[in-house]
Amino acid sequence: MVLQNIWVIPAITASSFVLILLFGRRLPNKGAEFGLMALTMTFALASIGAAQWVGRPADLEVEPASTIKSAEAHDEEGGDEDHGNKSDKGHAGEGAKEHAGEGAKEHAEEQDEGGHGAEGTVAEAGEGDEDHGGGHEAEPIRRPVDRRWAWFQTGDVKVQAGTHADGLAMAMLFVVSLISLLVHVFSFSYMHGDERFTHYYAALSLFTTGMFVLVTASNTLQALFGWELMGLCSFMLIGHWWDRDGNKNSSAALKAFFTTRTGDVGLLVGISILFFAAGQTFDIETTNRAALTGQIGSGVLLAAAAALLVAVIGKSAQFPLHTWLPDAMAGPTPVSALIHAATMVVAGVYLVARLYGVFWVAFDIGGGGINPVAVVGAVTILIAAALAFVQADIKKVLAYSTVSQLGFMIMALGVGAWTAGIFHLFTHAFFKACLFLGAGSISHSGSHHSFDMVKDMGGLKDKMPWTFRTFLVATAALAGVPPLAGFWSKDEILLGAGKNGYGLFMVVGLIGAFMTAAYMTRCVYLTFFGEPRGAAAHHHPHESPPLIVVPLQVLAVLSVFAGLLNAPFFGELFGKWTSNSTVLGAGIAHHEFSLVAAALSIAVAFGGIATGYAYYWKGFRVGSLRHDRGPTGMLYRLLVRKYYLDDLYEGFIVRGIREPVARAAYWTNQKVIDAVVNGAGIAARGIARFVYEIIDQRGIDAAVNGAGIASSETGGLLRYIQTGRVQQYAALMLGAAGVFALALALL
Amino acid sequence: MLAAAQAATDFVTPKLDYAALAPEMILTGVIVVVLLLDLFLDETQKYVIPSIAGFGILTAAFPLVFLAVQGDDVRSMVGGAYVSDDFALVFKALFLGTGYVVLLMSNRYIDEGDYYKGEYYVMLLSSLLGMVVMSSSRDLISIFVALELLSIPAYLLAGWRKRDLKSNEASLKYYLLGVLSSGVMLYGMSLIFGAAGTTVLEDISAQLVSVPQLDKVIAIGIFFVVVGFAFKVSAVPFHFWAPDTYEGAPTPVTAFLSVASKAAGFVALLQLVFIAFLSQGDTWAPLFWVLAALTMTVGNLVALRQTNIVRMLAYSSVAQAGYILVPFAVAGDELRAVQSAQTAAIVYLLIYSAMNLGAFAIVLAVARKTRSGEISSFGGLFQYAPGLTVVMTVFLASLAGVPPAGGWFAKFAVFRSVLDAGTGWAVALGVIAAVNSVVAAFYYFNVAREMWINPVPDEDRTPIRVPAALTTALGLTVAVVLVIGVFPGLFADLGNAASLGR
Amino acid sequence: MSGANVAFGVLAAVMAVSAIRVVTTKNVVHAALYLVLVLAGVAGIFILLAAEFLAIVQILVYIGAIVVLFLFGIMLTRAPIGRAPDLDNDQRAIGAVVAMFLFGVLGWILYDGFGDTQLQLRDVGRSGDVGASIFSTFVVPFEVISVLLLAALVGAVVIARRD
Amino acid sequence: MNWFDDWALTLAVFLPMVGVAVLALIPRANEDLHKLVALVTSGATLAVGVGILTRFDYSRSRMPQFEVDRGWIDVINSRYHVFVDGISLPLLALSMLITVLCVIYSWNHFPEPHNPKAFLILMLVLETGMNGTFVAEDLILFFVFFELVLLPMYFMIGVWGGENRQYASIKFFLYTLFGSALMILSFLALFFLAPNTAGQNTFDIPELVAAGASIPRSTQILIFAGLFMGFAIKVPMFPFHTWLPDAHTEAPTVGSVILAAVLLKLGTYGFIRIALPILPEAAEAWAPWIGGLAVIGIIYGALGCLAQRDMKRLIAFSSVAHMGYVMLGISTLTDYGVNAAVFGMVAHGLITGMLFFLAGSIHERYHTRELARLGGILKQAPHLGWILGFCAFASLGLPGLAGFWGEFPAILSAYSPAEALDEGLFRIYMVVAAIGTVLAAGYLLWMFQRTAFGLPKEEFSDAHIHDVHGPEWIAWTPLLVLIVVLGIFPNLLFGITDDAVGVVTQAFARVGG
Amino acid sequence: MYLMQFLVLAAFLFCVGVYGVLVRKNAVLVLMSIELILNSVNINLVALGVYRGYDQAIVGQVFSLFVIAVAAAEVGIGLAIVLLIYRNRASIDLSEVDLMKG
Repeated sequence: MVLQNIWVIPAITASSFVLILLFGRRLPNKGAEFGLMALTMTFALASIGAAQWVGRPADLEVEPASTIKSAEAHDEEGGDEDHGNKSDKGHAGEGAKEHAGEGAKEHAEEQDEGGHGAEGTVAEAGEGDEDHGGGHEAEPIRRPVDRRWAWFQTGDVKVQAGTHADGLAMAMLFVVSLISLLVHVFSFSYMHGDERFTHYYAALSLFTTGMFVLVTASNTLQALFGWELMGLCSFMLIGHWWDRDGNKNSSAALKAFFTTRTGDVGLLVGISILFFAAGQTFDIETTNRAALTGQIGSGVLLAAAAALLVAVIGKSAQFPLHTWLPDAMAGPTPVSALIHAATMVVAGVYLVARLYGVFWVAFDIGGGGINPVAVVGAVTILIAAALAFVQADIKKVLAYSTVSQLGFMIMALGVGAWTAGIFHLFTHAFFKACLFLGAGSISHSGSHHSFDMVKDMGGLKDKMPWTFRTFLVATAALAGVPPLAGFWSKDEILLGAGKNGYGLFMVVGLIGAFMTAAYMTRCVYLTFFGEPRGAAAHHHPHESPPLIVVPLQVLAVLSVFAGLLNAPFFGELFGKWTSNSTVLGAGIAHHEFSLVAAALSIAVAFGGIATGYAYYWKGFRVGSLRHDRGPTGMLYRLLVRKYYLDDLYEGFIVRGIREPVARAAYWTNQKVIDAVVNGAGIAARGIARFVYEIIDQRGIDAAVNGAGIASSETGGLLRYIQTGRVQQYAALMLGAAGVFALALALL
Repeated sequence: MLAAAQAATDFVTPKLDYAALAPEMILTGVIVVVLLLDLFLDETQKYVIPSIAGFGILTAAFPLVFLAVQGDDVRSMVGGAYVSDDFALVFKALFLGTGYVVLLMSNRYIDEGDYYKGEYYVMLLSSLLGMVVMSSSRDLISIFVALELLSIPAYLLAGWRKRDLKSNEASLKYYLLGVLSSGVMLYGMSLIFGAAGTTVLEDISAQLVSVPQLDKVIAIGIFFVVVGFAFKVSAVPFHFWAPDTYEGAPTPVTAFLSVASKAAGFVALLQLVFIAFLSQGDTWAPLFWVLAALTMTVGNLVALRQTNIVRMLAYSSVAQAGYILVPFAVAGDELRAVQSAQTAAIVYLLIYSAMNLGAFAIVLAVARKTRSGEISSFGGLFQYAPGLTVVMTVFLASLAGVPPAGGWFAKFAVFRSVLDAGTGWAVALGVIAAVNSVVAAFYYFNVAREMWINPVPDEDRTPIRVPAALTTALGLTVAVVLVIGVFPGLFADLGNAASLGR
Repeated sequence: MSGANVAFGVLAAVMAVSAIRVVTTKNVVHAALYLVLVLAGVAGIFILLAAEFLAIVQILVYIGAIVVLFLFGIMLTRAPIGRAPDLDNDQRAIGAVVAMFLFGVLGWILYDGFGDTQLQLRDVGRSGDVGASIFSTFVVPFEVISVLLLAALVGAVVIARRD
Repeated sequence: MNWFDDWALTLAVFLPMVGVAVLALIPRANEDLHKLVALVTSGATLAVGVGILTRFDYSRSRMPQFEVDRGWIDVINSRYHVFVDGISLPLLALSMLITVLCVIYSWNHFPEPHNPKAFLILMLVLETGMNGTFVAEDLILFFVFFELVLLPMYFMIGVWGGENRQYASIKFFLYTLFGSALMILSFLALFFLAPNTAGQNTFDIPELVAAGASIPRSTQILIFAGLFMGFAIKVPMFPFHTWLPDAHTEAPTVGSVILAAVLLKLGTYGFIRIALPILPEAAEAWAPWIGGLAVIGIIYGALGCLAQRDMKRLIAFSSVAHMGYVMLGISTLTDYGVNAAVFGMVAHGLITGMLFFLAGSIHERYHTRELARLGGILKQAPHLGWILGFCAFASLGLPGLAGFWGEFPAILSAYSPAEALDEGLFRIYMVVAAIGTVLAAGYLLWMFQRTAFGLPKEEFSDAHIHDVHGPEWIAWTPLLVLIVVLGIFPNLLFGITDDAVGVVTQAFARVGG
Repeated sequence: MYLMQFLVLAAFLFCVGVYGVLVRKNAVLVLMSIELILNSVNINLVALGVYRGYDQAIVGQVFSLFVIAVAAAEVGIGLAIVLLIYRNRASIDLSEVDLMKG
């Protein structure tokens, strides 16, 4: 069973990391072989695992939160039994692990040639299974597969390492391994000739390992391992070109690590609180159960959840700690794709989803109205989307877009739309990876390593047809054009917000969706339409090589179809597969597909696109901007039909948003938030210098030295008594004797 | 008294225990032999004199072994005025040992300078005899005479470099202040004698209690007696002679003064305080408290500013005396505290003797090359005399109280006595001592720094040739210091056994 | 015992004045001579206290030997034989204060302890008893002092001789 | 192998002294022989250590093992009592390992003034002192070993140090001496106030542990104060830390490594071995203050780092912060906390030791440690640069590396300190300590960026910089491997320490979850 | 006779001697002052011995004898030292003897 042995997945990538480091330089492809092999294997395993999960009988009855308590006692007994077996299993596991490591290597070598084929079949098999396993809305769910090993012991608490395979984990594994695999492939061509090619692949492997560890973790401590491992790798990858542009790249890497690390304070604190609150255990399931059954006092729970939320804000680049993410574009583009689509930033979302019981109870998510998680998400949506309008750098547009979409996910979780949030994560991975890789492709072959849409792009649609097509599909998916992936997931979020009593947030979501569509339209226009400018005009843009294009095509296909997994017509399979006891225990309501809501979100999406189109294609008919025939007739006609909104959009909304609001937002971002972050750094340095120079060197140290000098000076004064004249000595002696004598006599 | 009363009618020959007196007699014999040899030997043959003197010292020490092995019986003579007990044996051994080491140190020094050789050894041996007698003297007159016997040759030895003005001055200062303080001491003794009606220490102790109306007289008497010995041990404010004399006197003599003479002072103080004045703790405890505190503090503070190594060691020895005075200050009249105070003082003295002698031996060795007493002349010693440097470092560490050099145990014993007493005043003094030992470390390690770290001042890196005798002296002292440091148990036993007044 | 008291009075007065002159006179030789007076007075006091042997020793040793030594000393160091203006250093005031302070303290304490004690001279000390005492109880210090004198002799010769 | 059980610890402690004796007899010119002897001696000692590790009964790690208890100074009833248990074993092993590695590292770059003989002798003497301290079970024996390390280190700094070595060495010396003066006073107070069951005064630590509780609380607090000063200066805790940056900055590389890796642990070890178990009530009274100073130290050390321009000084200040975590763990008086502290001690030893090695190697190559003048090490010496990066990450507590296990459990334990302690206060400490991790990331990465990233500064752009060479690899590999291995399998250490820590903390009931 | 009168006389001589030691520049005069101190001790010893009875009177006298003997020796070497100083410095002014200080 793959599910029981999903530890193999991070193990494979970890060994790939080690192998690349050790032998990479000596191999013909500088170590990329290992990375590609490892990812192929993990993707295969993840697919098989997903298939097995889907095929797993759903036999676990989950009672609602109020009645969990009684069942829990039973469970604990079971847990104890497990303890007994565990040590044996652990040993066996360890023994097996070595073999497996060896085996995996050989296996990988064997598979080297046929990797692609195998992958394809497995994936298809998985999808086929999904259809079968779907079934009906049966109340029972699939029992998660747990595996535990003794890790360490302190006090009377035995901490166990373990894996926890359930729908959420498998979905994440699938996405992560797939995206990572494609990024690996893409990079092989994109990074060709880079002087630190080997390092790059090693870091990619480790990065993926980090995400795998996080996803498969059965306890918070292990999750923390993965979490920080990603932080490390993001540092290495964002700073990959540390020798270029002075300190710019390395500073970006530093900023990324430092900002997320700031959030991690919350994680450390939160984990600590939960450890004690849940009865001295790091186990995630136990923790969730304890939260849901009210074992944990509300104050403690609130503190823990608040602390964790800080971590999430840092890692998932939520307002106001989002500023590192755009800067992180300093890294190679495939890395951005990986960070934005499958790893790193979604870790925060994943954490909330994993510890949902805690957040649910702490913030009373079921109660509707307003709560911190939702607010953070909502604010981020708007702020980031507004920012995306004024970027000249294509990667920054995408980056802000990611921030905004992460806001959607967080908001979804905040409003109780758990499945929708996770599903959005799932779909977003495909089209955002596609967009980033597309941007990479453009810079690689189209704009001579520039990412500036305004100066160095324009008119690339004919020069780079596949890049253009895939980019367009992904844009549409992001904008929420049905039936592409983004539509289904975003629609569910809005629906959840509306139905769960979070009306305000639904409105925010709609506005966000509208803006998304609009700015992506602008992005597409500037990049692919209009006159070629700068590098795009002078450096003979051409289509990228196959290793770059193929991943784009794969992702574009997935962007089109992934959404169907949870589409109502197909039985909302994704929701069933991923549902777990935490979520059900929380008593999350499931909402039927609503046509009204769908219509609304479709309207918004097309409204956005149309507005963009009108503005860029039609609004500025002057000068060189020539309007073009639309890439797809349908999209073009729909945009044209919305033409009457043009003046309104241009006159009020776009001007209104673009000029003052967005500028203000950007200004705020650069001058206030960023300044605060930078300023905090500067201030810390300043305080530090003060502390060091004034308090430490002049204060404490001086006191010590001063005591020394004082005693030395006293010694110096006392020396004057020693005049060298014997009769003065005698006088002093006898005088002292007299005084002593008198004192003694008086006493 | 009994003897005296009988004498009024009929003279009774005193019963002398010649076995117990053997060391003194042998030493006297050696003095005479050396004197005569000096008279009759040819100038070229006088090199045998130090050997004979040294041999004599060792011979004198031989009966001590015998006496110690004999058992722990107290051999008391002439009405308790002269006693040979463990205390006496331990200190006699210490003095003879010290004397031997000083002899080894002097050997080449005296040979190479323009000195009177035979007489030098006579003086040294006489002074040594005074000390040996002091260890057994249990009566005021004997103590006085022993004190004078050990002092008078010392006054002269300090001026032995006759053409050196500094040496003359050292001798003069030492002499004048010494005589003055022995006058003060005598005055005190006369008062004690008047109050107690006896000169034998054992009896004084009992008698003093019976005359409560004389408490003030007794207090002054005790104080004046203590002044005499405070001078000898160079306790502040009776220390003024020490730095000047140490600096001016020939270095082996300085070593002798700072170790043997000081130890003799403490021996007398131990006997007086813990036998004769035991009942008068109210008087001397506060006195010693003040003396100890002043001595440690002033000694250390002034030592901080010294640039001459001998002078620095002089102040250091002042400060060390302060540490030894601490147990006196905290020994109340509780038996346990008294016991522990004595042990502490004795142990400290034993260790102090070894380490201070060693330090002076190094100074002597280094000065053979540099001809200077400045601390800066030790610069870069490590580069051309690593052996000496290491050994000196051991001594300095010991003086500063850093294990495994022996000094730590000495300090430890002192702190132990402080806590054994356990009173607030005692602890306060302990804290003063602790702070002082940190201050002290500064100037000790200033020297170490000079040796290890600083450059050679004149770039002259010719190695130092250390004469065999001096090497032996260094070997002996460093061995003792290290052995004590590692196996302090041995010496603690000695200190315990040697305590008086059980 | 009025006779003894009178004798004491006279002796004490002479000694006190002479002693003060020893430390104040401007003439070095005079100082030595005043010292003789004090020492002789001390011998007289010894007689008053029935210690004749001691009195004789006092005169023999002190006046016969020590004062002569002093005079030799004065001569050998070529001290000014006549009046010399600067025999004192600059601590006269300090000296006086210390001395008077000490005297005050000592006087008070002695008075406190022995204020009304009468001396009863029952018997004149016999020289024989002194001798017996020296050779029995104090035989060790006696022997020691002989070494002391020997050492002092040898040492003084070495130090004082011209070479 | 009964013979081994009886003699192992004695060998472990005194074998280096045999080496010292041999070295002393070899003429100074014969350098290679010196190096060989030193290597063989320290290697043999390490072999003894390996023997101890293999023969140690891990299932009984709370029990004394390899115990030797012989009379020593009978008068004061002080005994030659040594043993290892779960707490001392890792530290003993660390000390042995570090010494060997230092000898190897020094192989062909002895600092100026060149004098391998003296340098190696000092190193071996240090080893005796360090090993002895970790196994001593008698206060006097402990004190002797504790002080024994003073002098060699003083000379190491003073003779082979940097420009300001005199000031630094004296400062180091005086600080520690002052602390130990107060410490010995407290030892004596214990001696007198806590007689053992036979009514005898004793210096024996296990006996004192049994007897210490009988001392009245107010007295305990006073005695603890003395111990605190002695140990806190050695650790060093804020505000007694000012000797540390100077000492580290000036010390030769090997000196810094030993100082950071082992010497600082003597203080924390003293807390765990002596102060806490003997004086439980006082420990409870003092814990909030210790914890407070610890977290101040964490923040303060980090701020100090941010202000540094000198790489080595920065690492030195980071020690203040890291030892803050260790002390925070100790101050919670819980199993978690003390376990974390022991782990933190070992981890800090490995990581900071490594960092000092690196600083030394960088200094040797560039002849400067100024951050402003360095840069682009990754370009010129990629291995060196990456190892530096690795250690920086290990030092900032990245999970999966050893540093994490010293940091996180300490923070964790502060959430729920021992019963007698104020929970609210310690929770504030927890948050502050957690914020400290951010600052740690800040200064370490800042340092890494400045030194390793970018291009080499002009003055060095043409310089030929060696990458890591043979002896360095040999000396560093074990440390790097251990950092990873302990990070992934913390139970290798927790498994040893946990039981023994239980003995220490049994006096302090823990608040349940 | 009162004991006091002897003791006060002795104390007076003692203090005068002290004054002399402190004030006189000429070394020989200082030695003389010291003799005053020693003599005062002798008076004390003898008087207090008498006060304590016959046996003690004898002891007091013996003590005094020892003091006298020692005093002789002390003066002897004292003068030797003074002569030594005089020979090297051509002066016995004590206030000039201050080569070593501090």
